[in-house]
Amino acid sequence: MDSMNKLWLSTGLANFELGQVIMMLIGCGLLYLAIARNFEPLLLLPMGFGAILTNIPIAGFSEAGGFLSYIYHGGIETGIFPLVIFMGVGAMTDFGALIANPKTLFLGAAAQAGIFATLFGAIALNAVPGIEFTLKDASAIAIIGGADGPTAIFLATKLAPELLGAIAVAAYSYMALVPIIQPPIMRALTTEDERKIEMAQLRPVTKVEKVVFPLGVLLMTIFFLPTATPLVGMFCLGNLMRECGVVDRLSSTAQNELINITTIFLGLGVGSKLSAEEFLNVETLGILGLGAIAFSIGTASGVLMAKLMNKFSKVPVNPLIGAAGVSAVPMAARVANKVGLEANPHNFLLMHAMGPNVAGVLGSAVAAGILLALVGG
Amino acid sequence: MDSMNKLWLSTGLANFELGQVIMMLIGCGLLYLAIARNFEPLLLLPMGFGAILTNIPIAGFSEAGGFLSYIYHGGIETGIFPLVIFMGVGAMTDFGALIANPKTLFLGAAAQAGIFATLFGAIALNAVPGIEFTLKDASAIAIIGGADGPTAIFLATKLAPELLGAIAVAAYSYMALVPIIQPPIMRALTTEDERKIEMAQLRPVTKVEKVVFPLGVLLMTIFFLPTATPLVGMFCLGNLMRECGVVDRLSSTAQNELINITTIFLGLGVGSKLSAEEFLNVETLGILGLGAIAFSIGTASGVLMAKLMNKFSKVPVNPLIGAAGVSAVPMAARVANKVGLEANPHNFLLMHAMGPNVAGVLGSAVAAGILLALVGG
Amino acid sequence: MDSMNKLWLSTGLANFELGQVIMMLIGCGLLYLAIARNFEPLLLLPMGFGAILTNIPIAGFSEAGGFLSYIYHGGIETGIFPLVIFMGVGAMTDFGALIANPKTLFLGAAAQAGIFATLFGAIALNAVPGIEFTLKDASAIAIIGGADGPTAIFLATKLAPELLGAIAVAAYSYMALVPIIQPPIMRALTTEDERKIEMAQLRPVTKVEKVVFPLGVLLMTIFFLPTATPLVGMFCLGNLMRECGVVDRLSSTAQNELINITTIFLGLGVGSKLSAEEFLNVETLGILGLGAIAFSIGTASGVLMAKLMNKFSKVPVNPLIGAAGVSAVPMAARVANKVGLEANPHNFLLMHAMGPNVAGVLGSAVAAGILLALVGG
Amino acid sequence: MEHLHPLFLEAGTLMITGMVFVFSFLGLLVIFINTILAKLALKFPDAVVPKKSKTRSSVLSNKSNTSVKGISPNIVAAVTSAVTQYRQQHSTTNRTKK
Amino acid sequence: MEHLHPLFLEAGTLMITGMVFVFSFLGLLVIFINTILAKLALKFPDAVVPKKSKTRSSVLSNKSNTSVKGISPNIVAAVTSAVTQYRQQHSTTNRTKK
Amino acid sequence: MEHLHPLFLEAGTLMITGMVFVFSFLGLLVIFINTILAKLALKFPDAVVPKKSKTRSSVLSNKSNTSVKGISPNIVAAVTSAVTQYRQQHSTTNRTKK
Ligand code: NA
Ligand code: NA
Ligand code: NA
Repeated sequence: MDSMNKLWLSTGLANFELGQVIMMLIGCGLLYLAIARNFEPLLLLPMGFGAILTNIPIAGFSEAGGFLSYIYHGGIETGIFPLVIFMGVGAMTDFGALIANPKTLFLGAAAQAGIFATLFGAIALNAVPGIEFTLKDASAIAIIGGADGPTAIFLATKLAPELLGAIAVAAYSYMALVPIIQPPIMRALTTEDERKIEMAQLRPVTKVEKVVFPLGVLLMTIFFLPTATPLVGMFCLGNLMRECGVVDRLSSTAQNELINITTIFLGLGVGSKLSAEEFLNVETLGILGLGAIAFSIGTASGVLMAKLMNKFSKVPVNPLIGAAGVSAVPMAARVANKVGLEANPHNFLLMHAMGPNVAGVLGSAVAAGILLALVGG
Repeated sequence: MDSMNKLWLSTGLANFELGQVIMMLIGCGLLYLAIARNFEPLLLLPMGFGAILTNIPIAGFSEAGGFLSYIYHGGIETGIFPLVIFMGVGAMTDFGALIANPKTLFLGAAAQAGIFATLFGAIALNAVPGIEFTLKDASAIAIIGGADGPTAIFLATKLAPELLGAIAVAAYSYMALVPIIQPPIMRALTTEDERKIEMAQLRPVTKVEKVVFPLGVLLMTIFFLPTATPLVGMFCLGNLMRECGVVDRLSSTAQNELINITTIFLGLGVGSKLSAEEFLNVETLGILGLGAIAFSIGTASGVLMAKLMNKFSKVPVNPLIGAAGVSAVPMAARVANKVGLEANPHNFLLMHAMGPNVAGVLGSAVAAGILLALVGG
Repeated sequence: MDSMNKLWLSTGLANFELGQVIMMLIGCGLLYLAIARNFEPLLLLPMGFGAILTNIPIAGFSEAGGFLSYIYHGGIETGIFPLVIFMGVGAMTDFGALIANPKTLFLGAAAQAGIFATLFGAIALNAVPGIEFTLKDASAIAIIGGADGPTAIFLATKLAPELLGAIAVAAYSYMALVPIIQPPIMRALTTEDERKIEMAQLRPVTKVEKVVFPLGVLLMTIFFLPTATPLVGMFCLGNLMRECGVVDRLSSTAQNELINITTIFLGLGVGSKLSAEEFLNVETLGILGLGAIAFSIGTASGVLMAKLMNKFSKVPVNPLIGAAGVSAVPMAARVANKVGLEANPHNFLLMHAMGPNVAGVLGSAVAAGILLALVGG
Repeated sequence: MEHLHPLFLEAGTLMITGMVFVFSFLGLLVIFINTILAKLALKFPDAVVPKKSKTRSSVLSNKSNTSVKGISPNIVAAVTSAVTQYRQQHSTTNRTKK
Repeated sequence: MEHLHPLFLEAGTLMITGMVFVFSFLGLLVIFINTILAKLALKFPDAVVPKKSKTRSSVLSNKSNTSVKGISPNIVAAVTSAVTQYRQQHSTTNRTKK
Repeated sequence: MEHLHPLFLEAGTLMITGMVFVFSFLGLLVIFINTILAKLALKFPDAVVPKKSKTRSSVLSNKSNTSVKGISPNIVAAVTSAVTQYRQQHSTTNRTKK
């Protein structure tokens, strides 16, 4: 009898709190988005699963000695997992399109307006009762506009770890929603003729350029923004391994096994921050709203910047590729390509959009560095 | 001269203790079983090697700062390695046969009688002088009957870490011995006619069923047995990654590189617990004896359960597949197939035996959760 | 304004110290050697990159909480990374040539004279003002003569961690320079006729020999030199996994993904020890000089030993393969082959040189064990 | 032996509780499969074309739009041997490169 | 709302500083590409033979020294199918082996 | 220089002890190979059929039971090229998918 009672007291049914149930449903929602809707499944699947596990009563996944607490403290709080992922992303990134058409860097720069406008918006939200964002919180939220997962996780961990769950959910959800968020904005801000603009084929880029480029980026970051060097440095290391041609073993491992292993644990660890007390509040709603605004402003800024550049340059740029400047690699570039094809069935913008796309990755890493330098101290 | 003396004093020959020599011989024995006899070599080889290393005098592999101490404390004591392995096993497991013929779950349930009978037996062994098993010890020993390595290691680490070495040796040895232990029991408990029973081909299972199944299992575990969620949760995560079809990268890594890396270190770490003071005693003999009993009772229960089910069901079940309920995936299923072929050369039971086989994995994870809930507190 | 000032104060330009700039240039130099000159790129590329990162002002890569500090303290100070690499190297090593012609072990033994002569030389260098090497320092430096990266890193970490950067740079640089350092010495010490000596084809080696060999080596190390068992043990584990034929999954992972992952982090972590205060001093010059001497003496000793063996043996040995005894696998064996081909275009020494080559790996692991036993206490 | 009594009792209770629980739990799982999963299987049947053959034909159509039928076993043997050789070479390369 | 003022001011400054910095930084990168990288590209052009075809031909020459031209698409289809089959088999094996 | 004396002496002793030890150790290993391993090699010789060709033929027999002899180098070239192409495609796919 006693034993039956003890067993009953150790069931989940006898110990559930409402918040846990809701968070587990949210975890299930993330799984649904990942599996049925193909929303950034590589991260949202382990993240949703982590959200479920961390909210199981009694099991203590995120308490001292729990499996997820080891992952969170060992890999995420230390920044190791996002940096390793960023190295892998660097090893997957081909800067060829960017080097062939460097002015697309300005598109990637313009799209970061999404970040800084959101920062302002987050502070403005303090007017709403129940929301109190410090400048650190606001900066961590703003980076959602960077549309780059590891950057957002890295910065949130440093500036506002208690918001990490909500920020990661917002960042990856909106990255997955890019094909829905961006096209209307892109169409609204461009004329049919602009969308029809065909771009000249990109010049071939030499191996030496591709090898020196990551080193140049790193050097400039060291000179002007050392706080961005963890992110930019690991990204450039990955890219250098990819391009140098002498460590293909390492490059391949960084792009495959290492990033896969780290992704599983990063997702679980981030999911473990989806606890009721940290997620179920008005602030999360504010973060979700701000995230949508950030993506929209970033998209618009990129498109408008391209139109502005066309005013001053002889070689025209199709303004659609400006939208790819928010990063969300390679989804945003594909969206630009797709919207371009609608206007002109012979207009293949994919390669051209890869320039602002990868520029956006650098841009948001730089923006993260600025926020760390000015707010993180 | 002084230098020669110092060198002599730092040789193994000058420092050996008898216990260490014996344990190194046992380590060699494990290597022999792994290499020459193909006894679960993936784990027994690193485990035997770890047993040798940990018993080297002076080298201090398992002392503070020693290589094996980092592995043990970092990966095994924390439960990380067995859970990561269990995720990989989940990613390798196909629940199709189980979903197509769900009543085989009862066979997997019945075979867990091996666990609980052994628990009783372990307490009874306290009558033998020199043996003193607490209820925690007995529970950790009993799980050997689950015929599932990571589950046994996980539970032993939580309930009786000082018995981990002996329990792991017993669990993996008997899993390797399944083709020798099971057939006589299977033949003794069945008639020729029963062994000849052919089973209908399994219905195809849809993708949706396979995706929802691990989530359902997890949900039920959360509701009724949260203490089993570390094991069941990681297993279901692996299985979900396998079946959902959107994270094949992660699933493949979990099944290959990640599980391989972890297996090497898990084996070494478990081997490091094979020290003379913890292994060379009457209790180890007791554990080895109890392990054999556990496997036998589990096998018998599975077979008898199948015979019982045949009394109540129109669709007959070949009782041989009941023996696969002890898990020991996929060895026990192959044994059922082989014994079936002896009786009826057209009787291919392999697929049918996979149902109880994977049910046994769930069953012993559930049993481990019960023991943790009732004894672990 | 305040914000601009804060941003300026957080730039690298405002915070550079001369030492950091020099060390970053040295890091760039290592990258150049790795990429353009193909100098052991698998390690020198991440190491050079680590040297750059660790010297970035403000970024704090190697300070408490910095990315590289986690890697260094977690993986290198503990000895885990070099040992895991050594396991992988073991899994890549084929002892067939050595077992077929065991007397090449004496060539591998003779080449270790480079280590012990350098130890003496390092103490002698104390006469130079500004240099003060303890016996531990000298031992750590001497191991450069072993021409084996993981062994050098492992020993340096234990005996003289503040010299680790310089020692690793010297070890890997000279390993890459083997094709330049060795041939003149080899030609100077041999006659044309000696270089023309053709060697009989090696007998085939059975699987059982290859499986038992690593166990025999481990056993002898346990008996006579337990302090060498971390290195020798992990090496033998890797080799046993390779040869036993029952754990190919593990062997393949150890040779590929696991060693690749570890190499990236080992390189970064070793690079993080290239700080100005520890590298920019006369001692580093001393270490670089001693390294060159060590390689030269090792080469000469190997060649001379082969000539000595020819005086006593009927079956002649081409003295060129003695030079391969310094290890630097497989570069030194290729050099022996190449110099041999110059003298006699039909003289393929590669397989014969693999014997002393892998013997040299064992030899320097043994030497490291001796130094640990006599100096490390 | 007397002092074992309470432990024995506990072990016995554990044995019964445990087996009951395991059977109930896996029994519920049987019900879950027979109800929820069965309904899901009816509602979301798999697409008709099996995955494997789809993959193969798409690979083919990308390449040459020809039918695979009628290829002599000789050619398949050649192919298989070439692939095996390629693989072996590849893995050898991997091993020697350090 | 009054107490938000200083935070607002800070956020505004941050916004402007940030955007200026991002544009300057990426602008410098444009200059870097247009000057240094451009010079490097002229000085160290890629070898004429593109890498891909080099690899292929070297593989071929190692094997049989014959030309690849004139191979019927039928054979290529056979090969592709064989490779696909091989791969599938291989991955299946991988999965079942535990 | 006087104060170096004891260190020198230690280094010298170390040098001699070390070399003696290394030679003895590897010498013992020579004996180990010449005695124990040699005996083992006689007692457990390798199976006659070399591993490689066994693997290949088994792969073949699983597939088509035909002989590989007499395959024109042309076909092997086609195969090799197809495999190379396949590989390249495959690795490209891998890279672009993030
Ligand atoms: Na971005
Ligand atoms: Na079981
Ligand atoms: Na050596």
